[in-house]
Amino acid sequence: MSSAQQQVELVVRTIAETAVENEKYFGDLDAVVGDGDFGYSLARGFEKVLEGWDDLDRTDVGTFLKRTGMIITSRIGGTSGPIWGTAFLRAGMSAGTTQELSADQVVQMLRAATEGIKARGQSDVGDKTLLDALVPMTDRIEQEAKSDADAEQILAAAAETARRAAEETSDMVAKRGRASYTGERSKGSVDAGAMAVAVLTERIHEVWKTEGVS
Amino acid sequence: MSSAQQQVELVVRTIAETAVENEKYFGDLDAVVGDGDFGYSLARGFEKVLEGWDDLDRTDVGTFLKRTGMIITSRIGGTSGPIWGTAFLRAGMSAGTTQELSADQVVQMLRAATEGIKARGQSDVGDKTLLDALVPMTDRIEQEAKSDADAEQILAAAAETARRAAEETSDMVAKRGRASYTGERSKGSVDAGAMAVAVLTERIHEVWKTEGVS
Amino acid sequence: MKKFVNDPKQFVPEMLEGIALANPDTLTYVPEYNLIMRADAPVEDKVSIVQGSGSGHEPAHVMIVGKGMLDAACPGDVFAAPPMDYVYETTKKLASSKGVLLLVNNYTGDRMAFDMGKEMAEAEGIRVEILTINDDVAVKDSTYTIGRRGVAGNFFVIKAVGAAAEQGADLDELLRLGRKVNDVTRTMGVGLTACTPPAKGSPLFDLGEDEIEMGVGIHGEPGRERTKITNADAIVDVLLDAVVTDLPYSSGDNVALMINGLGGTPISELYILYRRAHQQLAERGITVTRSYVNEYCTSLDMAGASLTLVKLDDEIDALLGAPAEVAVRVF
Amino acid sequence: MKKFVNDPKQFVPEMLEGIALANPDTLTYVPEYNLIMRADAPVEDKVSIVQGSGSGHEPAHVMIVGKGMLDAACPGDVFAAPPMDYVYETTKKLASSKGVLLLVNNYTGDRMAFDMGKEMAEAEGIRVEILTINDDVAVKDSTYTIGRRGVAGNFFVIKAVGAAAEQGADLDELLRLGRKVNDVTRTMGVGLTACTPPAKGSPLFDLGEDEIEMGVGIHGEPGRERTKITNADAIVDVLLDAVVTDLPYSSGDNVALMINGLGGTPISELYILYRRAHQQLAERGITVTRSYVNEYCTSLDMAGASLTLVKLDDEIDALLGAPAEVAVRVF
Ligand SMILES: Nc1ncnc2c1ncn2[C@@H]1O[C@H](COP(=O)(O)OP(=O)(O)O)[C@@H](O)[C@H]1O
Ligand SMILES: Nc1ncnc2c1ncn2[C@@H]1O[C@H](COP(=O)(O)OP(=O)(O)O)[C@@H](O)[C@H]1O
Ligand SMILES: [Mg+2]
Ligand SMILES: [Mg+2]
Ligand SMILES: [Mg+2]
Ligand SMILES: [Mg+2]
Repeated sequence: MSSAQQQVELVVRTIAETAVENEKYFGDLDAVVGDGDFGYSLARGFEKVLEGWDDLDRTDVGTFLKRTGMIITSRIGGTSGPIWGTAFLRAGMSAGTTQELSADQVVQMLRAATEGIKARGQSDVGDKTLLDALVPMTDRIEQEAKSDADAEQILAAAAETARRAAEETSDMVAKRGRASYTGERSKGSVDAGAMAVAVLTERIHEVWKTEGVS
Repeated sequence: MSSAQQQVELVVRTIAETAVENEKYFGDLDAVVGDGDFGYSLARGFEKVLEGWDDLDRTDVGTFLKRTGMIITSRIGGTSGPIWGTAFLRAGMSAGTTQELSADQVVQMLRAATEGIKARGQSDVGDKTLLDALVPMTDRIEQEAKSDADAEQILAAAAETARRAAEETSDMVAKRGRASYTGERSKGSVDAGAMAVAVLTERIHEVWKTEGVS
Repeated sequence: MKKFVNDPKQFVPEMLEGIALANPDTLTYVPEYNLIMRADAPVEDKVSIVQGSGSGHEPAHVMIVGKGMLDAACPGDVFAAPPMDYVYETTKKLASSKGVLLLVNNYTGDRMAFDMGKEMAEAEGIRVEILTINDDVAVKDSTYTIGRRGVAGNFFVIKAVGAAAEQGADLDELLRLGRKVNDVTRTMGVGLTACTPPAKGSPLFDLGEDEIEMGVGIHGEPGRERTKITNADAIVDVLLDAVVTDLPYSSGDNVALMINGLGGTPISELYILYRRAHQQLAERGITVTRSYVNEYCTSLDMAGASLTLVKLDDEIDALLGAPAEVAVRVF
Repeated sequence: MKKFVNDPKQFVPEMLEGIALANPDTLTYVPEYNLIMRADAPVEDKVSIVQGSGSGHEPAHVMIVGKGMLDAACPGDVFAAPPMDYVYETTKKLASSKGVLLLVNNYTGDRMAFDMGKEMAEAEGIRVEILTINDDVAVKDSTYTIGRRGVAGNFFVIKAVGAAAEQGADLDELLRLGRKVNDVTRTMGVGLTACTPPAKGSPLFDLGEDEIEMGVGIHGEPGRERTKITNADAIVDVLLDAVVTDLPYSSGDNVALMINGLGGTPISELYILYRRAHQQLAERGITVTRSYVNEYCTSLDMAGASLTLVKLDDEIDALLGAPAEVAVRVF
């Protein structure tokens, strides 16, 4: 197994497990101005990913990520199915058959995922969605990668930025998704998707510290 | 206007006003093991009596009571309409054209009302209904009348007995009416109809003291 | 109280006015007697079918007036039997050459009002019969009460005699049919919450967050016993066992199965109950050939449901399958 | 949480199983895709009408599958649009020679799932069109959102295209008709309580004892504003004014009026709302010629209601009046 494959598996597995563990928390966040199903949707979809874990096609990193994306799209409903599914598909397409993951490559994968989400959701930074955590986090990784930080340090920085960005969504007015129907009333609570990105990144950082492959 | 007519009007009017004032209390009592509509039913019916007060046929005491009974039967639904309507009808039939009301006559009227209720409700003393206040109260009036007590004293005694009897229904198991469906669970709360008899008698006694005709 | 209500005293009249406004071609409303009747009633040469009862059980009975069902309903106030006058006046208005059949759910107040109304109408030469419905198995000991209550199962009696009356059956035949259906119909209900009568403004009883009332009545009367809430399947099993063993219904029987919502429970949950009941009946060798999943006889806004079985034979099955038109409808 | 539920994750499948068990002759259930379809679908020489959407809105849409209405429904989980796969597989199964019309309530998740499902089905040579329904006037500023939501008014679009498809209309004609009905349909809702999704187990939002949510969505999304509770007539006046002035409906118009219950409100209260709406429309010179008072598109167990108007012309009136058969029924 390539080191890229090992790393991607660790990250995907952590995302999946964290999504399942945080079902209630993510759902409660979505309940404030949304409909409360975000945690349930993610959890059910990533449960499927974990169930089929051993049978996932591991031909290469790209294929692995695309298969994951397809399970998500076919199993998760709501807005999150298409959004998260597209993100994994695009990341996979960007990763291709790479054997080793450089920080630059990770940034490219995240950019591809971001573009996929924007196209699918007809949304952009500033709309109070997960993009408002994902994009600043990607920017930070790109910036840290230019220094001589190692993977763990880069992840620490990414997690810190994601958390701050997610918290800042609290001041925003939602322009996309169900929260947008409430207009000004969407202010004062964080976006559920953005906070999920923060929690997932933090967890990836923690896991990396203890089990990290490099 | 005969003194009997004056006295009957005072009593009927007091009953009507007290029923309207106690709508919520009587309803709450019925809610414990019944369906909570007893206060509402009585209040709506006696409101009608009060609305048509000036036009009631005052040919004689009997007619007056019978007309009252007919308004009640035609306006009050539930169990209480037929029960209370019958009581007033029978009391009226017993009073007839009398010009003066003796204590004996009152007892006869109450006995007639009681028999009417028993027949209509296929019920008897011990079934945990208003009969369990009405019958002891009538007995007490009969007993007091044999002494040289005046009307006010008799009423005071009647009120005291009605209250005690009503409170004692708390230990009884309902065998008639909606409360009977709960069997043993009907124990521990007083019967709404019996407590209404107590409250009405107490109020009649009070009013008599201040406005009493004799 | 969180309800759509204006003056609670006008709850019933305003509802009836709404029904009349929504059905101008088919229904007539007589406000003096809370009377909703078919616009073409009394239909000559047809027995008129009438049911009263208290309000708060909608669609029963005011919204199931129509061809093939009731000819008229004269409800009382919320949870209060109609005053005797309403019954009397309704019977007079509905008098046809073939007479009037009064359907009465077995409660003290209803029995008295209808008995008195019948007597008065008969005194005027109208042929009247009363048929009492008592399908509730929750009320066990009939020596202590007026007997079993009439609950959601009344729908089947109404549907059967309504269809037969349309086909020309006379009063005696309708009495026979109605009794026959009532005799093979059994119901038991469960309440998850208490209902709130508009005039009271607060719930009729207190139920803990984890408590349910088994065998609850349709007037918020408490039931057989208060138990801890369990999952849907376990609740169905209790209801079904009480109902099945009562008649009893047995292997080889064909039945109609009704899951009736009590007012505050969405139809999605009713189908979850239906599923289990259907499956458990199959286990017992009992086949469901007619299904009824909806609100038929409610208890205001109570969350809860009741389960009804009717044992079918060809005669009953044909009557239940006959066409009918009512105000409670989708299209 | 006081609900009839077993495992919350099985809420939707168990409900669908119940629907299938209750309608063995008319409906087919395909568990893999939450698919409820007419037993005789796809009907050759007829466009198939399909609607997805999240669950929790029953009877919409799984209980209005039937002749003259939907050919199939493929719901997602509670309040979650169906996964794209369900749409794709359903479209494949429903493909008839005349194609498939996908009706979509205007929400981000639904739009995406149906767009993706349509693309995939088209890649296999199936003719597919999408018609988006957006009748909710509560969502004001469409530049900030994906646009108005689709709510209870979808019933009228379904009924109209369902009837027309039965009469042989082709896809283009159905698109024209569906858009025409959608264009003259407006809805606004009010929530008295929050709903409780089974998987969440607690209410979606907190409403004070004296508060109501005006313009509430059907997924428990908060609405235009939170106000103090008033009487039924005053609530109707707010809803009606928002709806009437939006199209606007004006004096001389004939309309269909729907009072839709959101799940926890009994039908008695719906008729109290209906009464006021009917009267106030008359005051404005608008005539109600078709009435719909029932639950059509609910929000689980939420107490509340929505008010919908459809401006009628002869074409729409005839389609709404055409016969249809659905699982949600009385008989
Ligand atoms: N158009 C969009 N583009 C990108 N992300 C979106 C969009 N709409 C919503 N989201 C994200 O999805 C989250 C909600 O997901 P989910 O609960 O599955 O959606 P819903 O229940 O509204 O269909 C939001 O918190 C937000 O981060
Ligand atoms: N069969 C009966 N005979 C006499 N009194 C009765 C009978 N049944 C009930 N009652 C009395 O009526 C009261 C309830 O009246 P009401 O609430 O109008 O009846 P319901 O709502 O059960 O029709 C009871 O508290 C009891 O005192
Ligand atoms: Mg959501
Ligand atoms: Mg009562
Ligand atoms: Mg009552
Ligand atoms: Mg959702």
